[in-house]
This record gives sequence, C-alpha cells and structure tokens, in this order.
Amino acid sequence: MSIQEELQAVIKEALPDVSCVIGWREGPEPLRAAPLFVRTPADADAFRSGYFAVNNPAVFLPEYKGGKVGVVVKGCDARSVGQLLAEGLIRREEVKVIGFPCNGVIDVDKVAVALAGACDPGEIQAAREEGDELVLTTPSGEIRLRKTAVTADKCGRCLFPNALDADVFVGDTLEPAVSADDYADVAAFEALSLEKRMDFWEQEMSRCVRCYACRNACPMCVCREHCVALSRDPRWLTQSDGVRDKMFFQIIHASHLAGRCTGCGECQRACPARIPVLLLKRALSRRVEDLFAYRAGVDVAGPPPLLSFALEEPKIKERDW
Amino acid sequence: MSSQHFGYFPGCSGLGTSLEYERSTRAVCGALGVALTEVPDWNCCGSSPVAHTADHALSSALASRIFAQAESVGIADIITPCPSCLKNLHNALRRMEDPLFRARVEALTQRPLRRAHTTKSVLQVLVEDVGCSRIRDAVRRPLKGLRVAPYYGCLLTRPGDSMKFDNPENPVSLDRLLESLGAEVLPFPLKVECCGAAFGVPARDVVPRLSGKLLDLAAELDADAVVVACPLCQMNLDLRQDQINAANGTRHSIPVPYFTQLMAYAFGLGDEAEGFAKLAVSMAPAFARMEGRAAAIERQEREAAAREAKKAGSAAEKKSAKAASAPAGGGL
Amino acid sequence: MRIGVFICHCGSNIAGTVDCASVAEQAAAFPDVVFSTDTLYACSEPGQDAIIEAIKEHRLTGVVVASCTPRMHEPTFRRAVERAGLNRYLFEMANIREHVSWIGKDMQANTNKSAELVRMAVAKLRLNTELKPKFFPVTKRVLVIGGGVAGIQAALDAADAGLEVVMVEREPSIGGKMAKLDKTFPTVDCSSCILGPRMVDVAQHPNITLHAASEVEAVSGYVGNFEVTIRKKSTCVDWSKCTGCGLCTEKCPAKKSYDRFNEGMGHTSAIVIPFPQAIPKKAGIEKEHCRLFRTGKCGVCAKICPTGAVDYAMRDQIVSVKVGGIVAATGYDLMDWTVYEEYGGGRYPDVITSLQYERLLSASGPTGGHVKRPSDGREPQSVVFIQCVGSRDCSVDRPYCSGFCCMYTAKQAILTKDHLPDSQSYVFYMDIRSPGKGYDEFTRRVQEEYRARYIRGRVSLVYPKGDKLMVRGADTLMGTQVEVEADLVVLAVGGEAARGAPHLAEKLRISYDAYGFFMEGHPKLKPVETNTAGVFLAGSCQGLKDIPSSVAQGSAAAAKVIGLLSRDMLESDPQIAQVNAGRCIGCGKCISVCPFKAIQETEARGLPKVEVIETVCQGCGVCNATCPQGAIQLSHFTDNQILAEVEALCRF
Amino acid sequence: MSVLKGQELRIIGFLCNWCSYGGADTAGIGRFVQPTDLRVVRVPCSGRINPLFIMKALLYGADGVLVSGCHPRDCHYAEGNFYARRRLEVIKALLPALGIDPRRFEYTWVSASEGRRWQHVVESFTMQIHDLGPARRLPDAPELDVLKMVAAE
Amino acid sequence: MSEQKIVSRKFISLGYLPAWLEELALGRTVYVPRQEGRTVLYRPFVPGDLPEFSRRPAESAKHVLFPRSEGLFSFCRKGDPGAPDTRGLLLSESAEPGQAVIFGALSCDARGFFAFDPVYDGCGTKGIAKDVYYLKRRENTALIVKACKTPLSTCFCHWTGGGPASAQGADALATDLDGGILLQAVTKKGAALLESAKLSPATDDQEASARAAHEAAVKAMPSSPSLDGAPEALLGLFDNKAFWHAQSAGCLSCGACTYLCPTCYCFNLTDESNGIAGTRLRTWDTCMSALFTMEASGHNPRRDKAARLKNRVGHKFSYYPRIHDGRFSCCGCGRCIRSCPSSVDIRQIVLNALKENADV
Repeated sequence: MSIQEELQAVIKEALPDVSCVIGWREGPEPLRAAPLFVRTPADADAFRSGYFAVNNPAVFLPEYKGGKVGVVVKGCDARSVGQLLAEGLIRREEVKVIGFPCNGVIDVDKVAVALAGACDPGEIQAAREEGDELVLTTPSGEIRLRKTAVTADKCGRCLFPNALDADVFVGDTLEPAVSADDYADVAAFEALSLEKRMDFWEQEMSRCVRCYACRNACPMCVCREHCVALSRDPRWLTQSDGVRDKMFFQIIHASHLAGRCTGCGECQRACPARIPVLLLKRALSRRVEDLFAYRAGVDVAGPPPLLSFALEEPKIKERDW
Repeated sequence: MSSQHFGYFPGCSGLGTSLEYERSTRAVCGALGVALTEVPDWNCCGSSPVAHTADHALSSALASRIFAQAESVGIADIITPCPSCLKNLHNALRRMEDPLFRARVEALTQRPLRRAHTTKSVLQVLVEDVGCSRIRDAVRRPLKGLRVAPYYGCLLTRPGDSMKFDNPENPVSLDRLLESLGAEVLPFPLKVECCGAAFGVPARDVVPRLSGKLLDLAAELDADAVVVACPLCQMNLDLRQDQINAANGTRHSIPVPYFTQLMAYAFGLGDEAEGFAKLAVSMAPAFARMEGRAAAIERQEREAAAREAKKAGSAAEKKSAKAASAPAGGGL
Repeated sequence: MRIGVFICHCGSNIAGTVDCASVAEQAAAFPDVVFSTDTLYACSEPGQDAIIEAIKEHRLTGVVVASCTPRMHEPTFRRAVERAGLNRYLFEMANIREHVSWIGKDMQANTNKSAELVRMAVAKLRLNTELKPKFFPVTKRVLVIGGGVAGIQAALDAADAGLEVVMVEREPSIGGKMAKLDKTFPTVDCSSCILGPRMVDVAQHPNITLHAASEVEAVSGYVGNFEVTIRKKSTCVDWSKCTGCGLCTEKCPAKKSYDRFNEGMGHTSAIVIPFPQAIPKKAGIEKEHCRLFRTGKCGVCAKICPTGAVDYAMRDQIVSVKVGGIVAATGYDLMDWTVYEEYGGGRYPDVITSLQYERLLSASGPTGGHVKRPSDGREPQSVVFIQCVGSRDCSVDRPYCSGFCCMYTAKQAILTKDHLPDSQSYVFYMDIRSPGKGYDEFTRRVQEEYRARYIRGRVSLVYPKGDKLMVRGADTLMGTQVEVEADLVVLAVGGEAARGAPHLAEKLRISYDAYGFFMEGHPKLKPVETNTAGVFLAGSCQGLKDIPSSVAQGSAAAAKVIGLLSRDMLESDPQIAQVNAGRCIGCGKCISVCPFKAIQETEARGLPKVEVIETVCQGCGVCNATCPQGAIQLSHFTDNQILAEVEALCRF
Repeated sequence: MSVLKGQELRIIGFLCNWCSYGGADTAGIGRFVQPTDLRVVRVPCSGRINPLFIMKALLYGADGVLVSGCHPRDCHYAEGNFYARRRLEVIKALLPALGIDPRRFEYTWVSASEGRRWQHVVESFTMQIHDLGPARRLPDAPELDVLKMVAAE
Repeated sequence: MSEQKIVSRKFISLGYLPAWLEELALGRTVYVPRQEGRTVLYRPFVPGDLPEFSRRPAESAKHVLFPRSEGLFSFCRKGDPGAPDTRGLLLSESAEPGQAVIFGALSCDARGFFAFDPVYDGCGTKGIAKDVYYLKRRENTALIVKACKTPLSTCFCHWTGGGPASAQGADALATDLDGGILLQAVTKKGAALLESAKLSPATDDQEASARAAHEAAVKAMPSSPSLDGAPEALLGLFDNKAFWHAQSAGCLSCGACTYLCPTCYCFNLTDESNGIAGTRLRTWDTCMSALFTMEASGHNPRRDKAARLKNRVGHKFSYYPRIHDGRFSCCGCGRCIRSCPSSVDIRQIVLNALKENADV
C-alpha cells in the first residue's frame, strides 16, 4: 500500500471519532492541491498526499475548537499544530494528528522560473512525478523539470520531515536532509547593503494589494477578524495604499509571530503578489533561536519565549553606555 | 606527564639579578611537566617607571608586542616569574578591552593582537594548574624542620581585580605550596607588605625602615628563611640586608630564597638548579638548623609512636583480659 | 474637544531659555486648541485660578499645561481642572522644564522642542477619556513585619489608634538590634531600660497579635485587602505551655552552643530563652546545637520541663490573616566584615565587631559588663576603633554611609573609659558625621573629656605581634603613617539590608535598591510609602538610620496606615487595563504575562474572553503590549494615545 | 512636525515613568546639559512598550529611537522590564532585515537617581544618530500628502 | 470579435512596439504587463522595456480606473492664532485624473469594466448619483486588449459571455501575428490611438489570420456548461447553511479573490486626519472580510465565512444579473481561483449550486 492509501485507510478509521479529517485533494490546477475535508468514508477516496500537498491544514484547526477533528500533517504542518497546542489555542484532546514522512513539496513559483517563459504555469494541463523529475503536460508538449529545482526552499532546510507528536504515524520515518537551519537566506539578504535591502522592500511592497492572504493563510494568526490591521481602535495603519503602511503590516505580522513562527511559509505562498514575506519572520526566528534556544512548534515544553523571561539573560548583551 | 604548556616571559631581571629564580623556575617546571616556550625576541614588559607612569599606551604597547611575539609562535597564554612584569601584562590586557585604547596601542605596535590572551605568575600556575598534590608527589628531600616566613610582596595579588589570584590581602597559596614541600610555614602577617624596593632610588631612607620591619618580624618568629616570589623583594631583602642592619642597628642574617629554589632543593634537582650560591645571605645555617630540628621531630615522633603502640598494646591486653574473663562473669 | 493650552514661565526657570509666548502662539494652531496662553507660574494660586477661569470662559473640555515634570505637579493641576468641573484625566502635561529649559541654552531649539512637546500632549489629550475611580471596602487590620524598635513603634501607634495589629518577627524575641545595645547615644541611657517597657506593651496590648519565630510566607491581594500567609517556625516548645521558667536552659547539657543574641561572645544552651527580657519569654530549641537532634540521645529538657511543653516532633505552622495595610520594618544586618582580610578577616579573636563589643559592655552580656579580651580574658588597656568598615567603601561594594557608626563608636569609646578608667581609646575615622540633636557635642566630649584619640585616616593593616595587635594606618592630618599597639580592636562594621530582604520585597511587590534596601515612594515626599499601595516602610529596611529616626519613621508609617484604614472604602486608580470584549479572542496571553495576576478568564456568549480585576491591576500595561489584536488597553496610555504622540512627532 | 533643519534629527524616547523619566528629570534638576533632539513619550513601564511603537516611529519619521526603563530587578511593577528586555532585543533583529541600521534603536536602563547616566545616554545616542545622519524612509501614501503639507506649514 | 464593429485597423512590427508605446506615453500614462519579482502586473511602461506577454498578469487592470486607495477630497481647519476659537473649514477636491492607456490587457480585464460601468454610472439612482471619480477615469483611459491564444486551467471567460479575443469594454484589440501585432480599433478613442506613424496599414490577409487565431483560441477552450439557471439556483440555496458551509470549508477569508477580481467594485470610506487637516480615502473593500458588514451596533449579518462566500458567489451569479439584464458580474478570468491560497473554485461552486438545486 502506498502511503496515500495507508493514509486514506487511517482517515476512514478515524472518522467515527471526529467530525471531519482535514487533508488534501486535487485542486483546479494540476500543480496545486486544495484542502480536503473528509466527513464521510467516501470523501476519503479523494484524499491526496505527496508533492503537491502544500497547504498547511493546521490553519483550519482553531475554527473547529470545541469539537474533535482529525488532521493529516506533514512535518512542517505538525510544528504549527504543536505551537497552537503549546499556546492553548487548540486542545490536544480535540485533535487527532495523523502524520507521515514528507519528502518535500513543490514551489509553484520555482516552476514558473524553471519554465523560463516556455509557457505560463497556468497553462499546464497535467503533472506527474517520475523519479527525480516532474513531468508537465503543456500546450506545447511535455516538459521535464528536476524536482530539486522546484522543491520549496523550506524543504531544503527541514529538520522535521516526520510529523512530531502524531497520534498515528503512517510510513517509515525519514532522516532530515540537514542537521540545523543555517538561516543562509537571511544571511544572504543581510549581506546586501542597507540601501539595497530597503530598495528591495520598497519594490516588493509596492505590489501588495492588502488582501491579507499572508495573514489568513498563517496558522498562527488566530486574531482573524480582530486583527489590528483593519482596526481603528487601536489604529496602527491607515487604509491608504502606501508602501509604508503595507510594510508596517508585515512588521506587525512578523513581530506578532516572533517566537511563534514555525516557518511553514504559507504567508509567502498565499501572497498573490509573490512578496517574499517569510524572510522577515525568519530574521526574527533566527534571533529567537540564538537568544533562547527556542524553535516554535518544537521546543514547546515551556512558555513561548516572549511570554516569559529570565532574571539573567545570558545571551542578551545589553548596550554598555 | 602532562600537556601543560605556556609561553614563558623571563623578564629583564631573569637574565641578571634573579638568574637563580629563572634557572630554578625552568628546572622546577621541567620536573613537573610544565612545558615552557620562551617568547621569541621579547622586550621590556613596560613596567619601567618611565613607561608606566608617563604613558600608559606606550607601556601597554611594550606588553602588547610581547603578546604579539607569542602569537607568532602560536601561544596565547604567557607566564612570568616576575610580579612586576605580570602586573604590566595584566594591565595591558585589561586596558586593551577598551577599543579606543586598543586602537592607540595598535597604532604604536602596528601588530594588532588576533587572539585572546591570558597571563599568570609562575606561582599561580604551580598552585592552580599543577596543584599542591602533584608538587608533594615530586618531593624527594622534604624540608621538614625548616621554619619559613612566606613573603608574597605587594604586587603578586594586588590589585585584586587586576591580578585575579588568591586573596589579595591574605594570600595563602605560597603557604600551601611550602607546606607541601614539608616546611613549617609560619603565620607571617606582613606577607603582602611593601618591602620598600620601589623607593631604592627616590627615597632610600624609607627602604631600611620598611624592609627592616619584615626582617624584624621574621626574626621574632624565629624563621630560618624569608621565602619570596619577586626579584625586587629578593634583591632588597637579601643583597641589602647589611645596609638594613646598619641603618636599623640590627644584626639579622636571614636568607631570602625564591620559592622555586626551595622546590628545586626539595625535588633534588641539583646545585645548578637550586642556585643557592647566588644568595648574599647563605642558606647553609638554615639548612643545618632544619636538619637539627628534623632529627628532633623524628625522635619525638618515634617516642610518641612508641607510646601509642604501648597504650594500644595495653588497651588490647586489658580488652583481651576482659574478654577472657567475660564468659566467666557472664556465667554468674 | 475644546483644548486650552497654558505655557508656564516658571519665573525664569523656563522663560529664561524658552520663548513661552511663541510656544503659546504656535500651540494655538494645534488641533482642537481653542485657547492658548503663557503664564508666569501655572502652579501658583493665581496660575491655577487662571486655568479654572479659562475652562469656564472658553468652555474647555481638555487642558494642557506645559511646565515642569508631571512627576511634580500633575496631581496639582489635575485637582485644579477638577475644581473647574472637568474630569481630572482630561489633562496632560508637557515637561518643558526638566526636559527642555534646564538641559539646554539654545533658545531657538528649546522653543521648537517645547512646541513639539505641547503638540504631542495635545495629540494625546484629544484621545483622553473621562476616567472614574471605583470604590471597595477595606480590612481594618495591619501587618507589621519586624519587631525591632521601628516595628514596635508602628505597631503600638496603630494599635493605640484602634487598629488590629499582627506583628511577625523572625527571631524568637522582638527587640531587634536595639535590644542588643548596652547604651544609646547621645544620652548614654540604658538601651534595654527604654526599650523593655515598649516590648512589654506589645505583648500586653489587646489589639496586637504577636507571631515570634515566624516569617511571612506569601502575600497576595491588594491595598485594603491583603491576604498574608505566615509561617510559624517550629521551636520544639509549645509556647502555650511554656512559662519561661528557664529550668530547661539550666539543665541542657549542650552548654557550649553558639550564643546568637550575644553575637558569639559567649556560649549558651541548645534550648534557650534569648535574653532575660525577651518578649515572648519562651524557650526554643536550636536544633543545630541540640544533642537530641545531633546524636539522637538526650531529651533532658523534655524530662525536666514542669509543664511538658517540649515537643521534639513539633512542625512549622501556617497561619493566614487578612490585612488592609502592611508595614515592613525588617531592619538591617551587619555586613560580612571578614572580607577585610587586612583587619584579620575573622582570624584574630581580639578583632571584634561593634555589636559584639556592645555585648561585652552590657551588664546582661556574657561577661556581665566586664570588658575582657575574648582571647585571654584580660582587660584591654589600649582599644582601637576602626570606623567605616564596610561603609563608604566601593572596593567592597558598600559605597554608602551607614550613618550611625560615628555616633556609636563615640559612645563605645566613652563607655570604654567608664568601664576601664586607665584605658586609652583610639578611633580611626574618615569624617565624623554627627548631624543630630546633641550629636556633635557628644563627639567632642569623647575627645575632650574622655581623651579618646581620634586619628583621621584609614587603617591598612592589623597584625598580631606577641599578644598585642599592631594597627597600622595613615594619619592624614599629620601626613604620616601611624602604628598603634592595641589590646582590642573594635570594627565599626556598617549595616546592610537584612538577610533575605530582597526576597521579602518580591513577596510584597515593592522595589529595592542595589543593596537590598526597600525603595521609598519618593525620596523626599513619600519617605515611608512604597510604590505598592498599602505597603509602608519603617526603620532601617529603607536605609540605615539610628534609633530616633527609626522610631520617627515607625510612627510615620503608623500614621499612614491609620490614615489609609480610617476610610471604610478605598478608591482604585482608574489608570488600569480595560478589555474590549468584542475584540478579545480569549487566547490568554495577557493572563500569562500579568505580574499581578490581575487578569482572569471569563466567557461571553459561549466565547472565551478575559477580564481585569480592577482592584488588583496596577496599570503597568504589559498586557497591552502583549495583546496582538490590542483588545486590552491600558486606560490613559492606550495604543492610540501613544501612537498619536508618535505620529504627531513623526508623520503628520 | 518637522525637525529643526540642519540642527536636529528626529529622536524619540520611550521612557518608563518610574525610573528613566525620573532619571531624565534628575538630569534636568542637575542642569546636565544635553542635545535637544530627543522627544520623550512617557509610559508607565518599559513593559508597556509594544516593540511596534519603535518600528512605527522608525518607519514613519524617527531617525532614532531610544527606550529606557528601570534596571532589571528594579521594575516598579516587578517584571515589566524583564519582558521588555526580551521583546526589545528580539525586535532589534528586524531592523537589518528591513534595511534599517540597527544602531538607530537602542534600549537601556536608567534609574531615577542616575541623572548623570541619563545625560551620558542622551549624549551618546544623539551622537550615534547624528553620525548615521537622517534616515531613509519608505515612501508614504501620496494620498496622505495633504496631512504632511499642513504640518509643515 | 464579431459583435463589434471595427473602426480602424493597423499593423505594427514588433521592432516598432517600444517606440509606439513611448509615443503613447507622451502626456499619458501607459500601463503594460510587466514582470516584477516572480509575478506579472500592470505597471506604467518604462521606455526601453518590452511588455511581458509570456505569462498572464496576476492582477486585473481595474486599479487603473479604480485605485486601491484614492483621496476623494481633503479638508483643513485653519487656526487663527489671534482667535483660535474661530476655525474655518476649507475643502479641496482631488486633482483631475490624467490620460491613460492600458496596453496588452486581457479580454477578460476589459469585460470586467462591464460590471463597473452600470454601478458607477448611477444605477439604481436613475442616473442621479454618478460616480465622477470612476467615470472621469473611464473616460480618460483607453484600453487595448490582447487576444489570448491558449487558455489557463482556470480560465472560463466563455462561461460568462466572453471569449479569448473579445473586445467588449475595450477600445482596441491586439492580435499576435508573425513578426508583429494586428491592431483593430473598435471605438473612436481606440482609433485615435492608432493614428501614429509608427503603425502601418493592415491587410485583409492579416485580419484573416487574426480571425483564424481567434477561432483557434476559442476551440482550445473546454466546452462551457449553461449557467442560465444559476441566478435562481443560488437564490434557492440562500438559506441552505449546510451547502455553504461545505463550499466554504477551505476558504481562509482573505481578500485575494476580490482584490484580484476585475469585477469586484466595493469600496470603503475612511477619513485620515491629523486633527487639523485630513483626507477622505476611498479604498478597496472586500466582502470576504468579516468587517465588511460589521454594523456599528456590533451585529454582523455575515458572521461566518460561509455567509460571506455565499455573498461573493451569489452577487456575481445571481443578485447582480437579476438587476443588470442577466449579465454576470464575473468575467471568467479565473484569477480568484489562481490566487486563492486554498484553490477555492468559483466554477465548481456555481456548478454545485446548479446540481444541488436540481436535486432538490
């Protein structure tokens, strides 16, 4: 049995106990799976796991608080579940976590780059995996791409391919490809001059349409309609179309995720303007990891670092005036 | 025996007035497995009055060059027998924690330091890194019966926050070290008092007063020797003992050996290493007294042991007698 | 809002370097400002009247005063606007004195800065809302922590005013340091003769409940309604049965026990009544000395006790009590003088502390008031006093002056001469600090009448020479080194915060300084208050002081408590956090960060929410900075108010 | 409002009421002369300071932001500055990622008695900001220009 | 293409395209699809740059006529230092919008404005309340659409009455031919743009190959279902909570679909003020946000995302057509599907509604 089939079986088995199981199904576009909500055993046949199952199903869990739901998670999704649990935003007894080993998922933007103008990724009619390759059917024939070239960046630095803290784990555990997150992306960005970095954001944020998909796709953003971005009291932002206000929203998002972001990258994936907003969150995650040896969704034994303190902070070197 | 390895900075007196300190230090360290690599082409430590009172940056630049030289042979940690050198090396490192000061020094040396450095005295290394138990193990000729006054001098532990060694006002490391050689260490309350050596040039009349007090107390305590760790103190108390006597009207004749000389003696490293010949006041009478006392001590110990044995014997007899009679008594 | 702006000249304090008229003119153009003027002294009676007049004449609904720091006159002006019928929180200050006119001389820059600070104040004021205090009932009982002279005074004053008093004393007897003193300066009257009757009063006062050998375990609640947990430590003697007859102490075989009351100057038994005048006069077992506890064999005291009060299995007891106010009077301890290795660091028996010397001088002490050297029991002829041991010395991190050492050293020198007429005292001092009634005269008497030799300088070394101690020091007035041969050296050891003071401060939620002394509310204007409402300070726990000052502070603290508890209802500060339940998602982050446990979970229409316990909230705003959606806002310092200040300055 | 041209830069201080605001008062009482750039926002406690206030200021017009609270363990509210320390330290890491020089924001602890220290802090920080010069800023929305024009008048 | 009369026709070889765009940009803002980051957007043409035609723009061109945020007017209360109590209120209108051309928009983008036009032209007010801000821009903007050759998997313009080469709502149609582009103006505004020396006259052959290309493009699209019953079907499901819960399960309640939609025209009004001066902003709003219908009382008729999704689909395929002659407020561009982080598929929802209604 393939892992997908095993998962389908597990989902069916879990059903009587839960109101639904959240997973993935084929989406309207071949490269993008869509969330699936399994309520009947028949629904489970539509379940798909694998390379295209990018969405983080943890984002839906807080909606279901108060009743029991099942959720199928990749390693990265499981970290979001772990962090939600650690913060008491969902209850452990109300979630059945079904995990499996993840080999990485696709980044559709990278496909667009790899296609190099050969066609619009939206024109792809079908996609299948063949070993290390991804085979795409396009109006102008088949195109083969190396999977390594189109796999999401987060998978390249993934330390937890096997869902942590799963109630049911299907398949054999995988060894992570790396032993630590070196935050090379943040370091590379910070190697640019300050001027260049600000130029970058000025350009990138000018594309923002303030749709807040980044926020709503974030499993840790639980304020939802109460988000300060839309509030007049408190009123952190105007409704104007300025780069400043747009940037400031990203700062709000990043700061509210400091010590909480699990790096799932959904914010960036959700952005219709393709703004690399994960970078800011990762800059803070790196700092939090440095200072407090805390990785959200993993080191969840104690309170989150910014909701606690130590009398002596050995890693904080205060300014010596 | 051990992988302890340090850069070694003998200091200027090590080549002259305190040759015996230098030699005995090398011999003792060799015997204890402490490897010393002399800093190549070393220079003045910078504690000469002109440098250290007139220009801190210049003074520290001299010290900094020594560290730079050590770096050139891959060494970060430097030890020195001379407390005065030690003080200046310490001060340089401490002052150079200030980036501005460091920049000034580096402008002078053109040799920026690339590593973190430490410095220690020979005494500190022997007590802290080697340890008294290893020293005790190396003793072949215990100094049993030798009454010594440990004299640290004013600089070895002070200022405390700079030297970071032992209790600044009441150090005991030399006491412990001498005890492990078998000597009888006298409580010497003036152990960190100034001997006056620094006034040898500017106020010579002060010197006999200060030094005299030390010798007076040592004599009062019936010390066989005043043991020192500083070339300046040694020269002042030993070479100038006659001048001190003359000025104070005293007739002291107390030898002033370096602690390393006594270690060399106790380890049995030979005349060359001991270098007692270089002392102005001879150690010979002290050793003679030591041997006399040692014999007396041994005699007393033998007698005491005999008494113990006898007591134990008679107790055992009594016990066995009691034990023997017990069954009879128990039967009643 | 209709805002009036008043720019204060503060005489020339502000007007000297700020063009106040220009600031007032610029302020007239600020949003919602309908009246703007400059005034000579805004805080003066005519100044305040002018504000009230303007409020009425121009129908102002908000007022900005630009003058000194709000830490000085905010309450003054708030009262003024209230007199004019405005809510006191519809008022803001711009600090253009301490933060502008006093720190720079550039008139143009200062004027511009002042205008901007007024602009910020206006921006904030526009978002101020009327805040009204809430009222809650109080418990008319006071807790006094510490039974030294300050605590005794506070307890007696409060009890006499009709309040119930609970006194907690860590030691088995009250009396504190004063009980150990032989005489007091400058009158040289007997310490225990004046303190003893007050101690008895505590024991007998119907309004006072005394818990000796007890410690405060925990404090919760808030002003008017504290809940205090007291741990009554086991003394192995049932004090309800103990008559204090002392038979046990006579028969106890462990006679060589360390005598804490006598500072180790003598020995005592393992079951002990600390001193003859102890209150309560009850026996207690010091377990570390007791043979039964050390070897498992003894039990003499239990056998001998006529009332059967000894109970080796006795356990600590926990007592809870509700109080409306708390007086901390935990006193001080001597600093660890053994760090002074140059003075012998505890190695020479004849180098003793001043408190040990008190016990040697005292008729109730171990020597019956005969001054004898601890080493050989000889009467000393030459006594050297070294002052500032652990005071005014940065090298041991005690930069402060202990305040009482100069005086007690003078007293001890006098008593030395009284006890040993042939003796000679020497006092090494840095400065003589004697600013009290009759104090300086006293220090002159000891030199002129009692012929103590005062040597101005520090001692560098004390070393034994034969059976004497050589004291070497500098005589800075003569510019020479001096060496004095002494039989006895008395170190005037400075005080430090009582052992465990910071720990208690944390329980009481009050601040303490770098040395563990409790922080008063304001160094000048709130000397016995703390920053936690309902907690007051008396005596040396706030800073070292002598007996008269301690007693005065005890009475002052009592007066504050009496004033507080004279009211049936208390007002709560309305500058506290408020939850907008509509925005709250009940994530509970605020609950986990609140230092005062002032936020609790609740529910609204089946959804989890939080609410603020208004009387417990202290208004720090940590919750506000924590809440991601800004659902909890600190009144008077809301996000919007702070943002308005920032935007007024930065953006618009 | 606009800064004093050619002379000052825009520096905002967020000070806790009990320690650092008092320390600034103490400096004033001592007539400890300081540069005039700093404008102080008074808050009850450093724990009240949402790190976003700092970001807001830096993004919208400040050339430098200084935060000062009670020394650790001396917080009037016992714990506020401990939370502040962590949050401020973490938020500092966002500045380089935004292309803002991290030296434009500093935080420190000044007690009510440390007037001299406050003077030193203000002098040092102001000098630091003047060394960095006026900050570059992302553009604000053009539709809001009208608000700025009035403020500039 | 057939439905509109061609006013004039021209051909431009690709080599002349930049020069022509530069010429158009004199006195106008020319918007073209441009690659930015990893996406393609409508951005002002930069001389020297070619428009990006290899990928279709992620956003619609609606922001050119309907800015994400625009100041409608500004106000100022002037203080008189002499008499601060008397403050006058000054109002000033925003500046006239300039001339603009959108070159290379998609057919569906042009059709999107069909949904805007009646709404902002005073619909429901019998022409009294015309939105001058929109209409002025509409008047000042010319739209040259470019015919699509292949459909994306999310395209369904033909479901809603459009097509890959429709010029409805546009001023001219551009069609890729060998070596250049055929330009066919369908309005006077369009014809005026073609009056340029950079363009050469077009031939009948060229027009014929364009027609062939258009037909091929239509053929490349999968067959379209009939949506005739959609308005009634959706209305019939108005109270079917279970249906809408199921459809909206994956919705994240963000506004990506509505903000990228060429037909979503909702806005919000806010005043931004510094206390003295201020501006009234009109900004895009989205019915997917809970705040969209939040009432001052705190009551919200569309509390959950199911109700909000129902509104989006219902508005486009039922409520709007019922008052606008059956015309859908959807142009079938499929951007809401492509841009949706959860791939919520509006086509499927409409089909499900038809099916569900048929089942009932």
